Amino acid sequence: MTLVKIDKKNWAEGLTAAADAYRLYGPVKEKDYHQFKALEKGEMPDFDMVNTRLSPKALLFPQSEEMLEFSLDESRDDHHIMKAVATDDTPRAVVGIRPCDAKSTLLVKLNFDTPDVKDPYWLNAYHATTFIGMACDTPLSTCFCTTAGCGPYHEEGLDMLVMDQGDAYLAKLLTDKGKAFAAAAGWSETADDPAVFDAGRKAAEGRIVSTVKTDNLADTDLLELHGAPFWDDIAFSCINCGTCTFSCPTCWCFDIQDEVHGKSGVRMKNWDSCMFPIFTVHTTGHNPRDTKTQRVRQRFMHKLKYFVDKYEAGIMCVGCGRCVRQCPVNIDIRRLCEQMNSFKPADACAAQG
Amino acid sequence: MELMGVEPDRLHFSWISSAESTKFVNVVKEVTEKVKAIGPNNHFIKDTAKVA
Amino acid sequence: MSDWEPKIVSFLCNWCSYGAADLAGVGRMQYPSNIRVIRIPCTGRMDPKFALTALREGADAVWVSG
Amino acid sequence: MLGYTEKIKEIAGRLLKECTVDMVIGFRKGTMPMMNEPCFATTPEAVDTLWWDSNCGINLANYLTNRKEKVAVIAKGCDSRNIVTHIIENKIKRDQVYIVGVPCTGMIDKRKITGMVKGEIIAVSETEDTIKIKTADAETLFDKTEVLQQNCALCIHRNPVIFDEMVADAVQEQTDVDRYADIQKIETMGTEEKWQFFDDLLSPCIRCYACRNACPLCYCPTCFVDEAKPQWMGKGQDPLDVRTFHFLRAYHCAGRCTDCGACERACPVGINMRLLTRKLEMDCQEQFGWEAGLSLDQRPAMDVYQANDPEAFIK
Repeated sequence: MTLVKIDKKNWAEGLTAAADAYRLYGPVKEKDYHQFKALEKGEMPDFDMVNTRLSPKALLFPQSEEMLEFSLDESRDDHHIMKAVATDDTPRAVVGIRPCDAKSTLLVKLNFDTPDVKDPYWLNAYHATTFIGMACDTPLSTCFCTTAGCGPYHEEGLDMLVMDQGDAYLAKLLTDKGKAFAAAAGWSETADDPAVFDAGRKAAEGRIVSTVKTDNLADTDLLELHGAPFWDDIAFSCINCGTCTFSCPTCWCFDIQDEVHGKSGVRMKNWDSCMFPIFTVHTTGHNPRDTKTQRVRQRFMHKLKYFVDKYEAGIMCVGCGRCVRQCPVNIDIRRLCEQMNSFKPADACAAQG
Repeated sequence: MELMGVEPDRLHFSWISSAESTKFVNVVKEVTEKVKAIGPNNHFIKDTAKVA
Repeated sequence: MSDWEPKIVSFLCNWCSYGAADLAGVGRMQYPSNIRVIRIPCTGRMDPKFALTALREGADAVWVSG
Repeated sequence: MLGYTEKIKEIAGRLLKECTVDMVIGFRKGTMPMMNEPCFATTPEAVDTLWWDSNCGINLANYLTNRKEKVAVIAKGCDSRNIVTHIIENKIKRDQVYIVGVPCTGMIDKRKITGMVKGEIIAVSETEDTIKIKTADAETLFDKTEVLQQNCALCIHRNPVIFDEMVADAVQEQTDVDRYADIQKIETMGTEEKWQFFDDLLSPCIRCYACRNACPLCYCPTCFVDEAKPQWMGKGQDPLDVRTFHFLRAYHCAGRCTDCGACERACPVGINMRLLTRKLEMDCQEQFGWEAGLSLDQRPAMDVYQANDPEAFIK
């Protein structure tokens, strides 16, 4: 691990130099909100934000992505043959991703990179990307990363972690990818003061006011939790929009659609949401998750129970707080996690009796 | 539609009895003339899916 | 532009305009060939979705006639 | 509206105790400033969580469709008009719903307030006419009229039009509001300019369908966006597909929309899709003299024929 000091005067210059070797992405303010976007030449990421409106998961897993293309024109030899759409897997770098969002990438990777199945679209994009994190010194009151297996200076999933020191940035090069990026940017003035990072981390962690408890989730009986009495109450206000799932950095569900125009067509994948009634509709018309309560329960059980049991990698949440802030009816995962974590099966019996 | 920027002449309504073949022909002519005047539909066409 | 001819998707009521179109044909009347006729059982069957779909698929105009 | 909470609790408690209804639908205090959560109470004890302030912008009529039990619902002016529409459209029976009317002085606009102060909002408190916003380093006092949701600022039906009981005396209705100034401004634009305007307006849309789902009018078992045969529009992020969705959604609300603002309030990216629904509302008003949800005895403009209906657009 190497520490590099970057004078803010050299920051723009370094990024411009790196832009020769990398396609740069970063947070940019559009209308009222920050959003991760490809940076134009010379455009700088804007760090005057807490976090982006939507998570940067779309960089690896776009909301709509063409996978295959085909032609229905029978005069062509290759009609009805699916062909991969060309993708751009040249190196790129995300500058200014928050540590919570970087950690979420690893949770999503558990799904797209399994021993049995590997998603080439996601993995190619992932391997092509260098993640340059910006430590988070001003968390919101809805951030609960420290108790969600993450933190404002968390390093998992990052190649480089940058902290703001006023007139300079201090960067920790965590991987070879990170080192390569620093070299391309020409940032080479080493520093040797790891204590600064520790102090920054402690101060930032002290600003996190929101917490969740997850210690009992793994031990609680799955079926009992599934049958817990609080689901109707929680699900009541839900309007089954997909806001929580679309803004969530760890939600990975997608749907595959063919779109045909004239004689040419594409097969594309689009984000899907377990909140939508048609998410689980079978061809027969039967829908195993027909009610709102079932769908809401699925979302939270997946994040806070099934995932915990299956991967033993903690909860499927990094505490970014987006769903808490954006839910139109104030369904709060923190409150729900508390209810699930403190649930005792005996309560269920009492409720039934 | 007009509010969104579709020309009003792209949408026509009429009422013709089954016995009014002359009116039918006249309306076809009139509609065609009007659409020719505003030119082709450039906006409201979907070619291939654009992905963001 | 000069040789461009508009495509007009026409939704005609079975009992009214479609009948008129039929009569126009029987009477050998001449009219522009820009219209593409879709017969609907009644103008009440018309739906904004139909008009939008026609435009999305490349029609230059939509004509609904009862 | 500050005194309403106690009165609502009292009414709800009584209705449940006397078994007049099986369930009371209202709001409970949210976990965030300027957010309340719709909730229900089925026992007299549970009514203690009920709450009312200027952050109850979600339309509770949305929670009434397909209910079997007898329900009481706390209803603002706009909610009550949507309940009327539900009754007319046979989504609920009049004797199945007990309407607790709330004379409303408007809901505050969370997004607007967030944009007006610097830093994260930690707490919000209100009096009858003022809203106090507390951030980490400052306190700001606003007149409530400055920070109302646009639809509330333009509202001309603040009192419920139908109710079984009111929590307070009716409030003064606003007169002299120009409801459609922004729409008329768009109407003066040229075709290209209009097209651009809406492209720009809809560009942040992520198609989460929060606008559709927050809307009490949208109760179809299968929405047209979910239909596959035929598929009316693509599922991706193509701007034309997004536009088709918003356009058709607005059309389905023609002559039914009460401009409750739930769609705009629910939108996670802050799109003012009410521009579309209000255009249709304006047309209904101008052409048929119709306003949605004002009376149980009148059929909606879109489902009756009258000899004097305008027909100048028909050749």
